[in-house]
Amino acid sequence: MGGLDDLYQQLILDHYRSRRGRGRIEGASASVHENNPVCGDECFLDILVEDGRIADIRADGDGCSISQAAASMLTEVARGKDLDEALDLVEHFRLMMHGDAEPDEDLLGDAVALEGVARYPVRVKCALLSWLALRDCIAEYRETTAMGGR
Amino acid sequence: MGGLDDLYQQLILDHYRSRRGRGRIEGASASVHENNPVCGDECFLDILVEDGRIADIRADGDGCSISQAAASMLTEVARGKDLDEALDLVEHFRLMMHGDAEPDEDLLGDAVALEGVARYPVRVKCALLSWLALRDCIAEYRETTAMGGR
Amino acid sequence: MGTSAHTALDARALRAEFPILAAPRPGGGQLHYLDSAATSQKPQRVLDAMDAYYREANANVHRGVYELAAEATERFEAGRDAVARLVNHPREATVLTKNATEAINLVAWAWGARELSDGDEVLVTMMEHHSNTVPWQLVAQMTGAVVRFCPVTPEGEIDMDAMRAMIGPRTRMVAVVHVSNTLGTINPVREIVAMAHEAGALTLVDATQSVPHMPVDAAAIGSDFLAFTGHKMCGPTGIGVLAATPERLRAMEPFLGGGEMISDVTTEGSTWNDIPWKFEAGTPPIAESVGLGEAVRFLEELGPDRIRAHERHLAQQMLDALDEVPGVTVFGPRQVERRGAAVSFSLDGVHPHDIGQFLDSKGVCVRAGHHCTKPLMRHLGVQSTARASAYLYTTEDDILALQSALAECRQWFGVA
Amino acid sequence: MGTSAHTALDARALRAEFPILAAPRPGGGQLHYLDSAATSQKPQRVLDAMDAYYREANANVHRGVYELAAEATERFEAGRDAVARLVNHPREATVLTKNATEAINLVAWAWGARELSDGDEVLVTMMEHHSNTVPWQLVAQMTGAVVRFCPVTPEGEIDMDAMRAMIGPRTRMVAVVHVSNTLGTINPVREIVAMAHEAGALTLVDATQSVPHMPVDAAAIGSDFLAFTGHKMCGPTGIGVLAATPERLRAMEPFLGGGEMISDVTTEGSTWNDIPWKFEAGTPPIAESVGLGEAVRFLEELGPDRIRAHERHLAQQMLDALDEVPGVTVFGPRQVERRGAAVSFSLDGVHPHDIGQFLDSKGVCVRAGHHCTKPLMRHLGVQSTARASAYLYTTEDDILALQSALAECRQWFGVA
Ligand SMILES: Cc1ncc(COP(=O)(O)O)c(C=O)c1O
Ligand SMILES: Cc1ncc(COP(=O)(O)O)c(C=O)c1O
Repeated sequence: MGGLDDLYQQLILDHYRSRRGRGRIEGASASVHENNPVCGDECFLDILVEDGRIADIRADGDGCSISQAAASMLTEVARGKDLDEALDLVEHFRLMMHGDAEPDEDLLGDAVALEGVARYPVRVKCALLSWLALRDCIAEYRETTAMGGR
Repeated sequence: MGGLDDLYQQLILDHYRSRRGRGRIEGASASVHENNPVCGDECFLDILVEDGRIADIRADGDGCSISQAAASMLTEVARGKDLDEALDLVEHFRLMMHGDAEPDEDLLGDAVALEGVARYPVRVKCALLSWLALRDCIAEYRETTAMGGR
Repeated sequence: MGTSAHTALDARALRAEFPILAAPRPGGGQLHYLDSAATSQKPQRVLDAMDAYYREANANVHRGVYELAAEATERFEAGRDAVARLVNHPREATVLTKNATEAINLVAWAWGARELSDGDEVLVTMMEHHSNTVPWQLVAQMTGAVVRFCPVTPEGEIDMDAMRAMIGPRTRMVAVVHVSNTLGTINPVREIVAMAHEAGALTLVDATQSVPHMPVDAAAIGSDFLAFTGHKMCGPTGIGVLAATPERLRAMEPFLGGGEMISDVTTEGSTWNDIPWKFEAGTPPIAESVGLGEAVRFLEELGPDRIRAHERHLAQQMLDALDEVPGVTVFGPRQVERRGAAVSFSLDGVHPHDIGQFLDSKGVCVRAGHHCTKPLMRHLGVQSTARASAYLYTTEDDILALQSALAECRQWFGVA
Repeated sequence: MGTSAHTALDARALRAEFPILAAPRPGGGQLHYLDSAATSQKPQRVLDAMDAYYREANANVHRGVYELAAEATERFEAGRDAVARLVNHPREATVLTKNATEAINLVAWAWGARELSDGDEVLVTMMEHHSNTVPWQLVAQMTGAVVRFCPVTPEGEIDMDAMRAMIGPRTRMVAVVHVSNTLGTINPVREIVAMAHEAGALTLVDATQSVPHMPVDAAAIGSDFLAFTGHKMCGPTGIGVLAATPERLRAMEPFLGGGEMISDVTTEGSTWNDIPWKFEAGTPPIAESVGLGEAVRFLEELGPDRIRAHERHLAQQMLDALDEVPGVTVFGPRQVERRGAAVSFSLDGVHPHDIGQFLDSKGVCVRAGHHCTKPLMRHLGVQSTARASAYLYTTEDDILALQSALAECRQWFGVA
């Protein structure tokens, strides 16, 4: 079954079955809603920013094992990071998904397990959904605070 | 050269080189202007109707040997016919051009020489241009006279 | 009758004519292609016909006096003849487009953008493919017209009472899918067309999922427009069909402008060619028409009624097989008389994407997603489904492979 | 330099790669195909690439999770990559259409129908193909805009002084052909684009007759839109290309609505996919993109500059050969630096149709007619011309055959 084991590593199935960081944040600093046009999956991402750091991050919405596990892993690894670190993290993950970077386990935590997804172009979108949502969420946060928002 | 001789019968080249019934009719009973979208060739057809017969018919405009010869032959054979006879003539010619009728030499006169054109679909339009113009011309004549026109 | 007609179609033998199905898979075993609602596989003879065209007769059509061009034109127009004959429609009112989507957009733009005005209504159903929804939305946005959606019953059929109630004096167009690509439902299009015409509305039937699978008689349906696509009926990509009434086509302004569709062009303005060419701007899909013509002859030889009987049989097998897998929910009609052989389903605890991925590892190809029917997905309360769809070359083996792969899938994802 | 680059392209040897040129004609002798401006012949490798796609990887693209669908998507998108690379343009702004005509209509409808208003001007030239005239006329008719025609000099070139004078504050779009399909003229599109941009107008370059025949660098030309077609560049029918600036594409509303081009569809309205897919509604020309990609690789291996050098050489031969036939008048530029190898001509006393027909009997295929440039025909004071056009596989033999057939033609029609 080779390929399949490679894609669905045990860690992924674990995160899928017991998701971390699921839900919404009341009074979030920023929120975005993204959807995957391929399958209709949705992702709601909320962050709470305190002292320039991601004090809390939660992802909601349904999706396939890859997108759910990716969201779960994201919340684990992004929590506590300052905003620029978080953006670097997303960028590194994005490059890995496009096969343009060797995965850095220290940086990615459990999310290294998603490396195998890069070989499945259609699933790359699933893995990226929540991660790119974080990028947009940070951009939104910066925009609203720059404009003197909440 | 087979096919070519068949298409360009001597009679056709004769009519092409010395066209009969060429020009316009001053005070025509009806006139139409048609063009062949394939090559841009134009045909101006005028008829003079007297006592329900085609007293005069002239065709003008430039075109290829087939369209010019067909117009020349048409003016010869249509002159003197009553309008219904002329329509029958056109219909017979049309059917011959589509390979749906055996040519009737008594009816068609020199125009039987155009039989070979039926095997060249693109040229069929050339041969038909002036003949279908006569059909439209008669229709126009009948319409204007029915409306109390000239 | 179903059975005798069915047994006459030997799908297993037919597979030999389809190179992609006849070839062994890289990993061994055969390909269980259950995604024909997305696109069909192609028999060798269709590929050969296109190849022969390019090798023997390639030239641009319609305007050339040389013999090669005449031969190209003849082969191209013969494709139109074949497809017109298949759906019992006049050839001069059979327009070749690039796909079904363009065919529908042609109507939306050439008719709708010019004829619709503020408050006019276009009625579609909740089970339309995006290709029969979005063009109307775009045109509505420009004209002030309104797109209304007729609901679908819990059984996955058009709610005919609602349809009747929604067709009113402002209804200008009723555009419905003949067979749903997601639910498989066969809709009563003759009845709908009659209702719409009575109210003075035009009608468009999206026959993309019916023409490949069953006898479709455009004259009997009686709609003003009928659209379908080549690649789902054993033909190539790059070609679709709009069969419209000749009067309507003659009355309509053109859509795309360019070579071929004109009678005369001057700096002051232009006049149009006869139908159907008036609606075929630019170099048409020549080789594609040749391929589609050959596909039509293939379907005619098999017999659309026999294809339908075969698929009705397969639909029953599919429903039965899926019922045996715990946790499976099937969407759409249960009676095979009322449905085609495209069957959408979900599996508790496993996302459709994961189903599709797992099944693929077993050589079973199914589609996972919204199937370009997002309004329907919302209506069903799901984001996506898995869909298995059969065609004339589908065998019982394919369905058994689907069934056993689904059972394994549950185990793999820990829901068994 | 011309010569050494020229001699490096061995057209005679290349013919072996084109089945239709390699095969002996039914009557014996070889085919002298001089109608490549209408459509090109196809090398075997292009046919093989499409065949292989259908036999090995056929599936619908973009949405499938199974491997076959991923493979189909990869081969399809690789076609886009190739064609984008050929014209030095970003792939995400390279839209695949059904032909050049649709590409131009896309701009006319998606941009023009929405952005033009009463009194706005679209400037084209008197030598445009109908595909770059009629779409603007259609859109002008709906919006109240005006289509103006820049005159052509007696030498068959765009009158640049007139162009300069005609570009004004009301000019919203300047749409010009890069190489004329009738006159062969190579137009100074960089200069025209710069002039138009300076006046705040958008620009569209119809590169249908340049991309197949010479190096074309979309970035260097700098136009907002560049359109061309697959079947004239050794590719299949059923595919065309619109290369536009990414910003412009992002800003534009979509054209055709349907599957693939959406991000979300609700009963209230829809949102669009990323470019380029936002402009590709419905199942795209998949096999056609695969074929076009292979055609591009073929052209790249030969080298667009070497193709151009070869054709410049052929154009000179053609002009010289035609000059030797009494009664021949050639239209368009005399200097081969300023023209491609499509040469229109007339022959005193013989109608172009008759020329075409006679030449065909000698195995020489030329086009006769208005070449979809009726305004230009009127401007030249003719109804039609004969046109001989060369490509990479054209040899001196073809031109000699043309010349001697023309001499015989005069005799046959009694004008010698
Ligand atoms: C200059 C020019 N523009 C546009 C076209 C239209 O190309 P297509 O028919 O492939 O759309 C052609 C060819 O017919 C052409 O020569
Ligand atoms: C019901 C229905 N309508 C329209 C379409 C659009 O067909 P195409 O993508 O060939 O334009 C499809 C297929 O995708 C379909 O299933």
